[in-house]
Amino acid sequence: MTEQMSKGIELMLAGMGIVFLFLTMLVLAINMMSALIQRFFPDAPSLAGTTATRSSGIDENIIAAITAAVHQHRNKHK
Amino acid sequence: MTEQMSKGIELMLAGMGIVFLFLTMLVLAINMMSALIQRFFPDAPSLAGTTATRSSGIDENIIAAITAAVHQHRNKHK
Amino acid sequence: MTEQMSKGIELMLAGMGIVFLFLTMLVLAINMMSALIQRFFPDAPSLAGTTATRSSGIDENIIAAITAAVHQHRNKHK
Amino acid sequence: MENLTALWQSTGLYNFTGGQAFMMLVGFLLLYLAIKKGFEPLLLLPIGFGAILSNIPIAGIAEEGGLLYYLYFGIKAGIFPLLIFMGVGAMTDFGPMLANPKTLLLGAAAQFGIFASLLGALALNVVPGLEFSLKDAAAIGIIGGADGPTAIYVASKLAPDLLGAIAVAAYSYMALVPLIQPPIMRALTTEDERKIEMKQMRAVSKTEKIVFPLMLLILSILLLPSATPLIGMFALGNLMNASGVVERLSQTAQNELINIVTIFLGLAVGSKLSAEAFLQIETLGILALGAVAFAIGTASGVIMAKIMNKFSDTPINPLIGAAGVSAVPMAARVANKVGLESNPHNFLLMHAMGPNVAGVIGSAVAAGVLLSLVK
Amino acid sequence: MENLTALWQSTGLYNFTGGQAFMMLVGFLLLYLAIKKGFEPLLLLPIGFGAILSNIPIAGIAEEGGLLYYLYFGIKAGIFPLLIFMGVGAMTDFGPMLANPKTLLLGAAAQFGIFASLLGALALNVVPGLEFSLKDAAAIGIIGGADGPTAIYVASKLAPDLLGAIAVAAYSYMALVPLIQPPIMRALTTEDERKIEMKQMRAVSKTEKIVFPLMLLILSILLLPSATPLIGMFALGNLMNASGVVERLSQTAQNELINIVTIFLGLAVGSKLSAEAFLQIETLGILALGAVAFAIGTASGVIMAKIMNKFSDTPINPLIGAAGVSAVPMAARVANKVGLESNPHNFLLMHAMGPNVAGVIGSAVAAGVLLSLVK
Amino acid sequence: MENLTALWQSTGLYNFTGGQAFMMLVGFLLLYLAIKKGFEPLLLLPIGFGAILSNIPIAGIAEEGGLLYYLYFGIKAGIFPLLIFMGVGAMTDFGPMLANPKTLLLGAAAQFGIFASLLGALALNVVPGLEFSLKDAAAIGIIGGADGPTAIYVASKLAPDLLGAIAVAAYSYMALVPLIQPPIMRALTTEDERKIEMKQMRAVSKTEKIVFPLMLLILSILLLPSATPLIGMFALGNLMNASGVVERLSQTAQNELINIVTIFLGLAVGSKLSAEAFLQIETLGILALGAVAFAIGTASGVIMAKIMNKFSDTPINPLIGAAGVSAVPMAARVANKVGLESNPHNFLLMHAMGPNVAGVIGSAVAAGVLLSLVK
Ligand code: NA
Ligand code: NA
Ligand code: NA
Repeated sequence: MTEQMSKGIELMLAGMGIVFLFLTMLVLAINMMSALIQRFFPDAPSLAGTTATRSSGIDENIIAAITAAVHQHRNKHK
Repeated sequence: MTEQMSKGIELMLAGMGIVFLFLTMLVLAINMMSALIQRFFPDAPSLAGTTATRSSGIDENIIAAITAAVHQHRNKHK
Repeated sequence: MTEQMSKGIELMLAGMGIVFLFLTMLVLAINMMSALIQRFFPDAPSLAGTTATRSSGIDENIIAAITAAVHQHRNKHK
Repeated sequence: MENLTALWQSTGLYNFTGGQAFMMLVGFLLLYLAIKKGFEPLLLLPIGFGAILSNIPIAGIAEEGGLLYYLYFGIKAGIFPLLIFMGVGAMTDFGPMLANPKTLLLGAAAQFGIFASLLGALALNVVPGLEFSLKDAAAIGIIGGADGPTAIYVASKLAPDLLGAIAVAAYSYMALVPLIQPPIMRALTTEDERKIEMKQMRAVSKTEKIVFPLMLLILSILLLPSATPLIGMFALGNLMNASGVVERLSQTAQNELINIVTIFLGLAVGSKLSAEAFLQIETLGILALGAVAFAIGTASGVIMAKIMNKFSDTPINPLIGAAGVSAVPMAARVANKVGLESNPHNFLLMHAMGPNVAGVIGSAVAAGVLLSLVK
Repeated sequence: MENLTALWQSTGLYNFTGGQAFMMLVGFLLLYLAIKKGFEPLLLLPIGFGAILSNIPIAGIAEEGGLLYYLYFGIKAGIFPLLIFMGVGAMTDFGPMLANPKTLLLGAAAQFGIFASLLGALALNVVPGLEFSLKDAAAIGIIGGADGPTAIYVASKLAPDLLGAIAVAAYSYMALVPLIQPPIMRALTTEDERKIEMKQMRAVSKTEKIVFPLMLLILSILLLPSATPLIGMFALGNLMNASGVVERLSQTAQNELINIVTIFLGLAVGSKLSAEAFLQIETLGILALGAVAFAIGTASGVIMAKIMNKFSDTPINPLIGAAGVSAVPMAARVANKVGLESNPHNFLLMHAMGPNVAGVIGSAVAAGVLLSLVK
Repeated sequence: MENLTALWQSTGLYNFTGGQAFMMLVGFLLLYLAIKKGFEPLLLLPIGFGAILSNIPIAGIAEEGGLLYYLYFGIKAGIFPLLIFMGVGAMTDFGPMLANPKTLLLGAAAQFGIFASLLGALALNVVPGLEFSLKDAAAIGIIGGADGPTAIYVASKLAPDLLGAIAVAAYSYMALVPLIQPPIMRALTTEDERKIEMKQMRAVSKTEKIVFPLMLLILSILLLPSATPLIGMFALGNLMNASGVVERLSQTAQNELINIVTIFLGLAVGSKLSAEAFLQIETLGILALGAVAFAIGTASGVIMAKIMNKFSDTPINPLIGAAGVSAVPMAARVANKVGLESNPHNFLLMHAMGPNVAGVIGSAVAAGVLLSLVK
């Protein structure tokens, strides 16, 4: 095996090691953080999976109502 | 008093002098300008405190239509 | 006539020549392309004169009006 | 006391030169034209303001280390005009041109204004005190292309010293198109010609609109690589819009990006309106030749349209030839308006849009010729 | 094994210095103030983040070749603060000031905070270990201008090493205006004075709003060219908005362009929060003097308003004098709020907007004086 | 006559080299894939266009003084990929990942594709004519990260000559994820495993979303400073969005700024698709290794998920492991789709978003390792 190849394997071991170490520590940190926050700083939870902000917030009924209104308006003023 | 300090005081006198001179002249210039414009180029005044431009340009009928729609919608869904 | 002037005239001849050559070839190429596309890749034609995309169809003022109305609505109901 | 003297010596009043004062007046004149007269305000307002800022004594806003000095790099490197051209490409609809491709030839004919005024510039060298090199003449001629970014791109490469005057002339005459063109159009056409109604256009498919910018680019690569920076960026913008797959990029190119670059470009052009560069007899020559270029371009377009009308199987209203100068969309609107005067039911706008956008291509091609042949 | 040692030696843990760790804490503190306390988050969030990024060992994000190194060029060249000033100009409505121009003098008086803290900085040189040059003192004084871009612009020219501390102090105290000002305002006025109702404003025409930025620019050119980069870009933004003819440029200047530049400027300012530059006794001096500057500026504005009220034929509520420090629109809101406490029917907001925007002009003028006299 | 010869000698036809022609075809192929096949059009359209523009003879658009030459500086300095990463951070919702943090390990496992293809590149050196240095191999491996800005950032630092091929491979395979992944996913899982339903996620509070990017940044500072430019800008964008206090900056980072930078980045990447750099046997190797990297990454993710499912108290559907490669949000959608085939009531999308965004972090960490260990 060439020297380059053995360097590559070392790199792979170090690399995957760091990646797993990093993300494992992140898992632990998140668990700790979530526990702390849920106990000491609970706030109105937003549903997982909705973006933090930008919640369009527009009720679909409102959109329907407005679409209808504009439609009506445009027909009248054609 | 150090030389630096006396330079500082000179700077303060010159500085506040210029600031007042500048803004006083600006007051005079504005008064003159406003008088001239009100006499020779009077135009439909916009209320002080409203932004100069950004005239929404939205047909008022549309606004009325939509306002009505939203109103209606809100009443229905209260 | 100066040498510069004769250079200018040469430039004019070459220039107008290229411009016409280029645009004539473009005419031919367009005709060919349109014939080919209309025969082999016909698709739902969009009307000439409407922009390819952005065919939102909704008057931008109306959108602005709606945005304003919804915004107002949401602020009131916060 | 020392401070007071230092202050007085650092006022504008103490340091003004006549040239700077005059150029500031030019700047204020441009602002007046932009704001009160509505002359191409998107460009002339920043240009006028840039002219004022760059002529302030001591402040050095256009000198090394000043804001306008840095902004000018975007012109020197050709970045700003090319980005604007990309945005313009994204805003351009080639539909009307593709529906009636022979109107492209009107966009070719109208470029005669460019070369006629190039010759005119050389001819003016007989006037003592005037000395236009071939490069200068080419840069002046491009005013006749009636297209801002093309004029600025060419002038920045061939005659950066004349850039300020050329850009001002180009945008001013574009704003004056509704005054310059109609008399020429009326003089060269009969009432009957102006009444000609053109047949309704066929629909153009989305595929054609996607393929066209690529075809335009290929032709330009094969024939005239020197025009490919301009035509390439124009085609890129057009393809982004026509393809419909990168809508968010296309919108940004047409709006925020072109707006930001327009502010910077305008200020940077204004920074070239310095007294030394502008207060020359050459500037008068440039202004005169620019008007000539627009007039000749208009006339060539109309005459070409008359000739084509003779040989065409479908009728062509000669008025749409005037739109071949570019000045999009002003020139097309002028053709429409003059047509309506003779025939209130004759809407030429869409028919004039073909030669109008063809004029943009035509002047980019002419720019390529000048950039490759004038050394 | 070798790799593992190399890895360990390339961790942050191995390379940390105490100073870096401390500056990161400062960065996190700024983030906390921005997010939890709502202290000028638009600037303090990017500044805080920039402070953290630039103090990461090894990564070299603020060193040559790193992102923040490149972004800092926009401050060094003065480009970022001037573009922000243009955007602020486009957002500013001079209507209330034009309706009651004498309130401009309140914006003049409040600049006394600048020069008082300049003197204060020089006086602090008696403290062993502190050594502020005249340039340093001038840059510190400008914190009293209560205007972010002006402070950054002046500091980048006169004392780039102090830029980080100065910017942090300026934005922090602006956020603290609702805490700093009211006690001073109450101490210097009587209940009766705070109850004074001001007469309704006259309408201001569009023409006046268009002419004003040009007049402001002309005055600045004649009297104080060194202030024209700041005042000029401010006037340009204002003219773009007031003229109404370049709405799309004005909107971009007020939104996307200022947002992009704000992110870059904030990060770049943060990159100046390095341990060597910040962890000096000078920083404590700067923070102290900044507070003094705001307090003195507030007091000067209120006192000036009291004097003017004596001699004016129409009543002037002294509270609006406090708005002369700038800190737009926070200071005007504070004046309104303190006024409402004494008289629940007394809405001073619009009356305070005049001195408030006058304060921006006043501090730009003061900046011009400092830039031209302090060498 | 002389002019005509000069003109002919300045045509593209006269000057074309075979390599240039071939690379243009590559450019047109990329445009075709982007427009007709919908392959990552936001990047591949500008990259393809850039490839065409940079291979035009004579025009020199990618050479000193040309537009693409200037734009490339934004890549060389690392500015463009980092700004895009900031925008992506602002668009990323870590909610699903925070609700189920152990899925982060799936994002770790999938990075095995990076190192496997790194080894593959070194192994390919036995092929005569191929000579990949360790730096080259590392840059090629990062294709397996399935994240565009990370790949471009690493390649620009380690192997700028291979940048064009690497970027094209990365974006192409990302677009091919719906073709590459499903067979591997089906081969490695049983029907029963694919039917596993996961339990509904808990709600994640706003505070957790604000603290997370800071925690991520701190961890990266402590362990791996070389990854902090990437992770830092990502965390900044995420914090701007999650904090909710700088909404206008967050919106600009997610929209106009990322759009502008995407156009520039795409064109600049395209400018690295020159014949000399691309028409090498190395390119074939890169394309082959890229496919291998994606396949191995997918497999590692799925296998890791199977192992975790064995030891976890709540069920884990192994399909979501495939989303660990990143390729956000395509890979998560693929996991959802394959899951629906086996169980029409099993919506895995949200569960797959966790490993999906974890994959972005994982590949940034891997990038940091490569940047710090490969010299
Ligand atoms: Na033209
Ligand atoms: Na102030
Ligand atoms: Na990844």
